[in-house]
Amino acid sequence: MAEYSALSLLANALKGNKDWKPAWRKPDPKASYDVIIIGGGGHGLSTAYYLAKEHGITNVAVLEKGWLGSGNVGRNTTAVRSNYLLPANTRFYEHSMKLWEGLSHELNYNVMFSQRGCLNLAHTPAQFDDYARRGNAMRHLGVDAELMAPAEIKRLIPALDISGDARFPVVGGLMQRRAGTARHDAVAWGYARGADRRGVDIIENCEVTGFLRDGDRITGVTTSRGDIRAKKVAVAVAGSTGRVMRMAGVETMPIESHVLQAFVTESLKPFIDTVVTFGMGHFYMSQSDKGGLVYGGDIDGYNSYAQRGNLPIVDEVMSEMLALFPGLGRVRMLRSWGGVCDMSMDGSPIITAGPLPGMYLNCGWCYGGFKATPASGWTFAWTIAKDEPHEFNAPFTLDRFHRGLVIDDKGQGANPRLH
Amino acid sequence: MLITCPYCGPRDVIEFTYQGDGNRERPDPASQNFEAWNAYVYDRLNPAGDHNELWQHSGGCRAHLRVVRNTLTHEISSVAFARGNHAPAARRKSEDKP
Amino acid sequence: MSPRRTDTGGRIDRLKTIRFTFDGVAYTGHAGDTLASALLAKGVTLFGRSFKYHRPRGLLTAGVEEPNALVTVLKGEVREPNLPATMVEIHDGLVAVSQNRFPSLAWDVNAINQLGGKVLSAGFYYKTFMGPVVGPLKGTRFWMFCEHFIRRAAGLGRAGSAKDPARYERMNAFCDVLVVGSGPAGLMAAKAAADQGARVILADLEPRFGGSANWSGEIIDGAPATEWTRRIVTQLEARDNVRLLPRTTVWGYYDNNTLAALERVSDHKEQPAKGEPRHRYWAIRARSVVIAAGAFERPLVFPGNDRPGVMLAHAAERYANEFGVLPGERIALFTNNDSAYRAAVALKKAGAAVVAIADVRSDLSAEMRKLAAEAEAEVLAGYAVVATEGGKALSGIKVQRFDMVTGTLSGDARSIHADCLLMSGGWSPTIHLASQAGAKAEWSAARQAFLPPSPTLNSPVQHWIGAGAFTGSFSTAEAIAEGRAGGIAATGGTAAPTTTPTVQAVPGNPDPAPVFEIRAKGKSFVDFQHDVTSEDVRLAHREGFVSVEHLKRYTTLGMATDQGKSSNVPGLSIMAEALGKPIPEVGTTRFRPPFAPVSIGSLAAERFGDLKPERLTPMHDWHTTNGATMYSAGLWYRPMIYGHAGETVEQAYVREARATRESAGIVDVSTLGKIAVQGPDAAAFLDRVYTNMFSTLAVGKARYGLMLREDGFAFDDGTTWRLGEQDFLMTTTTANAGKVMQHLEYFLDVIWPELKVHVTSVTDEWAGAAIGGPKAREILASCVTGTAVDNATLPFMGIVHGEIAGAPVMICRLSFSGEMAFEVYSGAGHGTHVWEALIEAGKPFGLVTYGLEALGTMRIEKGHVTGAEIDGRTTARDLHLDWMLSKKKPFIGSAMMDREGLVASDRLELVGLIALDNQPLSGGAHIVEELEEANPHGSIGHITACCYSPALGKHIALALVEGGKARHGSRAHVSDPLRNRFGPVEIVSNHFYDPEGTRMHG
Amino acid sequence: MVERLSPLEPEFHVGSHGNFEHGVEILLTETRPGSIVQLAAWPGEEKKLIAAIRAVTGLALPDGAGGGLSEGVKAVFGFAPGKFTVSDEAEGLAHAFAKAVTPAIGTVTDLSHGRTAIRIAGPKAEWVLAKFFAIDFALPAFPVGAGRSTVHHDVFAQIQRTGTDQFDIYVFRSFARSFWKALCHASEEVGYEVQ
Repeated sequence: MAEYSALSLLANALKGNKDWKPAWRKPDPKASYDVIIIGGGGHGLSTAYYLAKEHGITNVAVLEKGWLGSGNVGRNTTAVRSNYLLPANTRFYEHSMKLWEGLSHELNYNVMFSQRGCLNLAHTPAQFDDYARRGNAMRHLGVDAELMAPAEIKRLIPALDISGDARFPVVGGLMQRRAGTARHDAVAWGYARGADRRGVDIIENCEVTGFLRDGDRITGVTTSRGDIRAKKVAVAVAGSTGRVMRMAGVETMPIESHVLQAFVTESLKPFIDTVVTFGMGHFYMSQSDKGGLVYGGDIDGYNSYAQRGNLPIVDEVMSEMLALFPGLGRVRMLRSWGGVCDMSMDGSPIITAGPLPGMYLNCGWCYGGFKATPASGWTFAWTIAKDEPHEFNAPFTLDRFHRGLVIDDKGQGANPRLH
Repeated sequence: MLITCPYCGPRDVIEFTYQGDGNRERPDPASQNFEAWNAYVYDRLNPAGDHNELWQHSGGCRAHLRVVRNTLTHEISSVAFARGNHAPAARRKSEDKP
Repeated sequence: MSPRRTDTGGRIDRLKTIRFTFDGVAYTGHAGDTLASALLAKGVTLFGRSFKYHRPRGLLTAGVEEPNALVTVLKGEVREPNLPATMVEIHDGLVAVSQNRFPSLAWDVNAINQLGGKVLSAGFYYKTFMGPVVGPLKGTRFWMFCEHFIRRAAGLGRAGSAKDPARYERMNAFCDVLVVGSGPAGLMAAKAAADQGARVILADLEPRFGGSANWSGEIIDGAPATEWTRRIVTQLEARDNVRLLPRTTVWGYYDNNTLAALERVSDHKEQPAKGEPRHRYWAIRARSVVIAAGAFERPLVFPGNDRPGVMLAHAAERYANEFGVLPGERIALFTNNDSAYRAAVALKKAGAAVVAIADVRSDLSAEMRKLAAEAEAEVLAGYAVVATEGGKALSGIKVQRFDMVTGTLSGDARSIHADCLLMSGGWSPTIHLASQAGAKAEWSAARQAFLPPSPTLNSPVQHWIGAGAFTGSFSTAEAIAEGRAGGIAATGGTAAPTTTPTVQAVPGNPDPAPVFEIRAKGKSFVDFQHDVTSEDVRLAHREGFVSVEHLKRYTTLGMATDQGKSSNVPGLSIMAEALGKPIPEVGTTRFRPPFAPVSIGSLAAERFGDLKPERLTPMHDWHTTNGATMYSAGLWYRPMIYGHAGETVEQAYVREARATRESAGIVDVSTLGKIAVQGPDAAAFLDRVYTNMFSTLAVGKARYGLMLREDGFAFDDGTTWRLGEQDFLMTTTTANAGKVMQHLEYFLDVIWPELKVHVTSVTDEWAGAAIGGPKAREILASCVTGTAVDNATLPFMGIVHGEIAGAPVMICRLSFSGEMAFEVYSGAGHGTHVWEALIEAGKPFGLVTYGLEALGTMRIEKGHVTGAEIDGRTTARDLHLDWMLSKKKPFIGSAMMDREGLVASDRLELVGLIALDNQPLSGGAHIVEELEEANPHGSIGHITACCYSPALGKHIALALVEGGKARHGSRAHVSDPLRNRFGPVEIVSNHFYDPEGTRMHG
Repeated sequence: MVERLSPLEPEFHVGSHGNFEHGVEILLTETRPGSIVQLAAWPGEEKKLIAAIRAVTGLALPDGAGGGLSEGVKAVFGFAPGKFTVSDEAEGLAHAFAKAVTPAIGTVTDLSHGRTAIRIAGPKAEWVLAKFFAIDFALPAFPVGAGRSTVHHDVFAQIQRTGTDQFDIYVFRSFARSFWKALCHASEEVGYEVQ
């Protein structure tokens, strides 16, 4: 398959764009594979890609029940950052950041990763100290972070209200300059094309309906397109983890499924360059290359598999948006959508072998899964290939909850709606 | 979304606080059964379909309610005071199929 | 200039002239005009530029679905970008400008993008800009370099940064029946439901009720449709069970029939009335909804279909009949269905020459041929338009023989001179709200359109019923009948047989020919705003982006501000043809809120500029008038310092803390959470809630308590006072007051319903003042009446009742500062009175008021914990509070607190730090064993709170450090690379000051 | 007796405001009852508590959730299962209930200082309140005398309808000024008078 480049674009344009080939094949499923990955989202596709690339395992199928990338990789607010408080998270997300930095090249697919920075605003001195704690934690792990004063912030984001008479004035911020955004759909397509080029079968419209087992051991899956056997079955279906695990007989999980809404405005001329977050509520925003302001806030806060939210969060998010950017009162919200998130009991993910023999599990991403896409696939592929975790995902076990080894960045305890 | 509080009548979801999975059983306070405690604190049924759950009418009468709500459609099929200790109307486990 | 105002007709008020400007040019229009109709009447044909190629664009529509004619409206510094000119009602002084062009609308340099042609096809971004493998612009850098320019070229209008001075409001409404759309169907539905006695809301996004009746030219009940409409509206206006909402877009259908609507209250006025909002956001809880939202006409896809002067047929009919504006003098039509013939007749009547009607169908009914004759138009049956001519306005079209079965063109192209081309590709019902409500659209092969499925009136989550064109019933007679039936059904009633109004309408078959695209040379647009062409759709197909969602995401089809209202079905049909599948197998995308873009100001509504209420203590005004700098703590405001002139914050708090330790200080503690815990089982309940015992507490005494969460981590702390056998007053931290209240209510309601205990928030009932220091007791003694305050009457943790300056008070002797201290509680209404009396009494003793900074300083000196240490990740043991963990009883968290992760040896524990370099420490700094400034690493913990300690004369801090206690007496380093602060510290006990507590025990 | 300070004081501007040229359609005032008491019965003891309320205040509560009545200077309404708010112009109501409501019946909590009572009256009272609260203020849904517990963002409110066009709103004292300002702001559109 042809490499993408400016030259190939030109050559194809001269031929009326008639010679472009599908970005990935549409094969029928084979009877068996070395590895089956359930879930054709960002994490499933990146896992397949790294299995092939890093571990030479190419007899792999990715099974997607609908269209590829239809899960949260296609419905998020595109932010990429590694500015966490707790070391286990920071190390993992920083690994992801490093993979992002070379991703477009590696995939020969422009995922439009743009390191435009991520700024967390602080509104009280105590909160500023909290961010200092987090930024210092990052710096002690070799991750970039800096504190910014209001005047500097105003220069960076002129539309931001930093006046002292604001209800929650801006007293400073924590900036990670290497953070940024990426074109979410392109990430799924780029990994799909990359995996496909290495021989992975990507099978869309193939819904897993059950697991094949030999005693305790998982030996394959039943699907809407027939039974498929595999030595290893990996589950990467964040949002639907509860449903899929129940098919394998695992009744309960330390996860709740919640709706997260996101929004985009009509297209505008450049308004903000960085990703910015509000400290006195839950609001984050960036601007897409097309010009839409892309933003979101908290989850709706109740179990849901319906990709539809309700009004209270819509109102809350917009109110917080205007508290920071009072010039946006006459800008208009164009679209809203809802994604289903695995909310784990400590706000951190699970990437592990098990819980059944022959099974591997990747879930619990809360609403942080998009930025994790490269590292999630990379560490999951490692775990599948070697049957042991890499040091980056070693803390993200399933049994950490029962053992009290929680990784609770927000300090909210076993209350998923608060993570 | 509207929840019909048995005392206050139908009210907007904005008045309520979600208190999660209503299937969990708190072990006897003196119990040292860690398995049971862990299950109570951390494990969730998280069904796609009818879900027994607890809500507090925190912006109203402040009563806790046992609600059966479908997580696929958001349809609410029953609401009762938690204090009445009504048995959940939805199944605890998938094998309890009627 | 060929478009012009007709001499008569239209719903505008020709006696009222309105002056406005567009791109700096002054124009006039009439009351009732939109910006689009007023400009069109003045001959303007160029309204905007497309997103990608910056192609010149004119009006495509007359309504909310307009993709081309987007403008920015200016009100002083305040900008409102991306408004369809078709939705802007003109008023005197209106200032509108075009957008996404430089230097002007007529001459736009970015139109050069058109030369990029096929290179800039769908998805081209993904295939390039990856950059060189080496060098300064490798990888991400190269993309960011290019992106910088791409971002500047992209975007439509510009947002302002000046605060919008307008007012926005929310309205909560309840009704039995909400009717969406006020065309004949909606009007009948509203009337029928109102006649049943139901509470009805009728909303329409246009300023005029009536929908198609405003321009159809039909006769209803013997009167012109407009007259009939006015009659019904007048009847509805007279009823007190009906609320009419013109200019109101119902944009969201949420669970349980909660609908969101945006009313544009005063946009059409030069100035809003006093207190009048610009927009009102209606949250409507309706028992049932009648959706009578009508249908959108579809464009046809053919080369040059985007040239200014090419317009939808019904839009032209609207401009002529509703606004008295002719969009051209020599008008041609291109259609695949009958509805365009009515437009031809209407335009002829209004004074235009209709030069030709090209119809893809070769067999036309006699009725249509008759209508064409009436319009004096040449009929070109079995023809298609294959090109348009002209620059920024249409000058002519080319037609060719067309076989609609094979899609092939034949014969020579013929040129026709025309300044306006009307197209009609059939109609798509406005199913958006039904789709939001979860209903899956159904494809009708006859209508060539997605129709809403059968009404779901029995669904408990969404109760709606459809009527009129929304259901695919495109005739007014059907709309009236369905509207009436729907209105009655929505109230739960059954329709009594009655005569429905008669309708005289132009005949027509509602079913179009299944032709969406004419494949000929040249760019044929599917999505006008985003410049998505039919070739882009086919390219997406070639590259495997065949799912409808992939098509949308890869080409951006339907992602523009018009949300694909007119491009959705044509786009699908082209993909379906490429796939060789019928349209319904390709699918339709699910519509999500909002139906049309909605102002963010309206969504924030009354919270715009007032995000959160302010919570004030009873003594708030005293503090602000007596020099306090206030600090926002959650929703509360608390004094931070009472600074003297010229003092720094540190000087002020050091002075306040020192004076307190030397004589006495007083601080407002009213914000502490206070919960009345009452009932026969109150003591037993508290034993379960706190880690330590409360049932053993004597009446008239207080005790410090600690709570854990169920998972065994520390939750909150505070003192609880036993005021009576069954009557406790619990205090919580300010930050956790609400959480603790919910925690207690949860356990009482859900876990232990058998306990007879009531909990009530009494935070606001009591004003609290903490007075501490060596002179505190003397001060109290000098002003308290009705009780003694000596050691015997008021021992440590004792409680007494008395009066200060005539106001009843309750005094508890407890200490946060470490000094001999008392908390004085009075009724909140007496708070300032008691506070002032205490200040007055303290004057001879050197009493100072102190704020949060001094409070924090003294607590750090004492090593007390607050939310900075109880941060949700620490345990009682981490904080050296394990002495409070009772072994005699289970309590919340007791079962989980000994798990391996909670007792691990490498956990962070509370310690004290002293700066050995005598430099200030800062919150959030980390602690390391080995200092390497250039490469900070090896953090063993962090500072949670710090201050200059006047008592010790040193910079000190509390910190959470690995190993904690075991490190007492050892040295480490503070490492704060964010603020370039590095230096040696000594790790000590967190109890810096008076560890034995001799001062507070007195 | 020491006079209580109103939390509304600096923002309480007597007179007509807003768009009042065509007449005021809203009257706003603070009722300043001497006593506001919360009574709560144990499950099964509600009838006895209602009897106690009648004995102490003379007010006969109707049955049903949210039922209540107001007569002159006294008012009572249910706001939660087994829970009632009673107010009186006179101080000392909590004391009066202390004997009547025995520990076997329920509890008495004095909130005389902790809640601020704001009265909104006039033909647009429903309109203005509907801007804040997501409850149905129409007379059939919210009859005279009845009480409702609800919330506007962070501000809890107990609302009693004390007339066809009149509502008494009990809010937490610390939020009262903020809420009052919002109420005045929302009333500008129809013209209001502070009395």
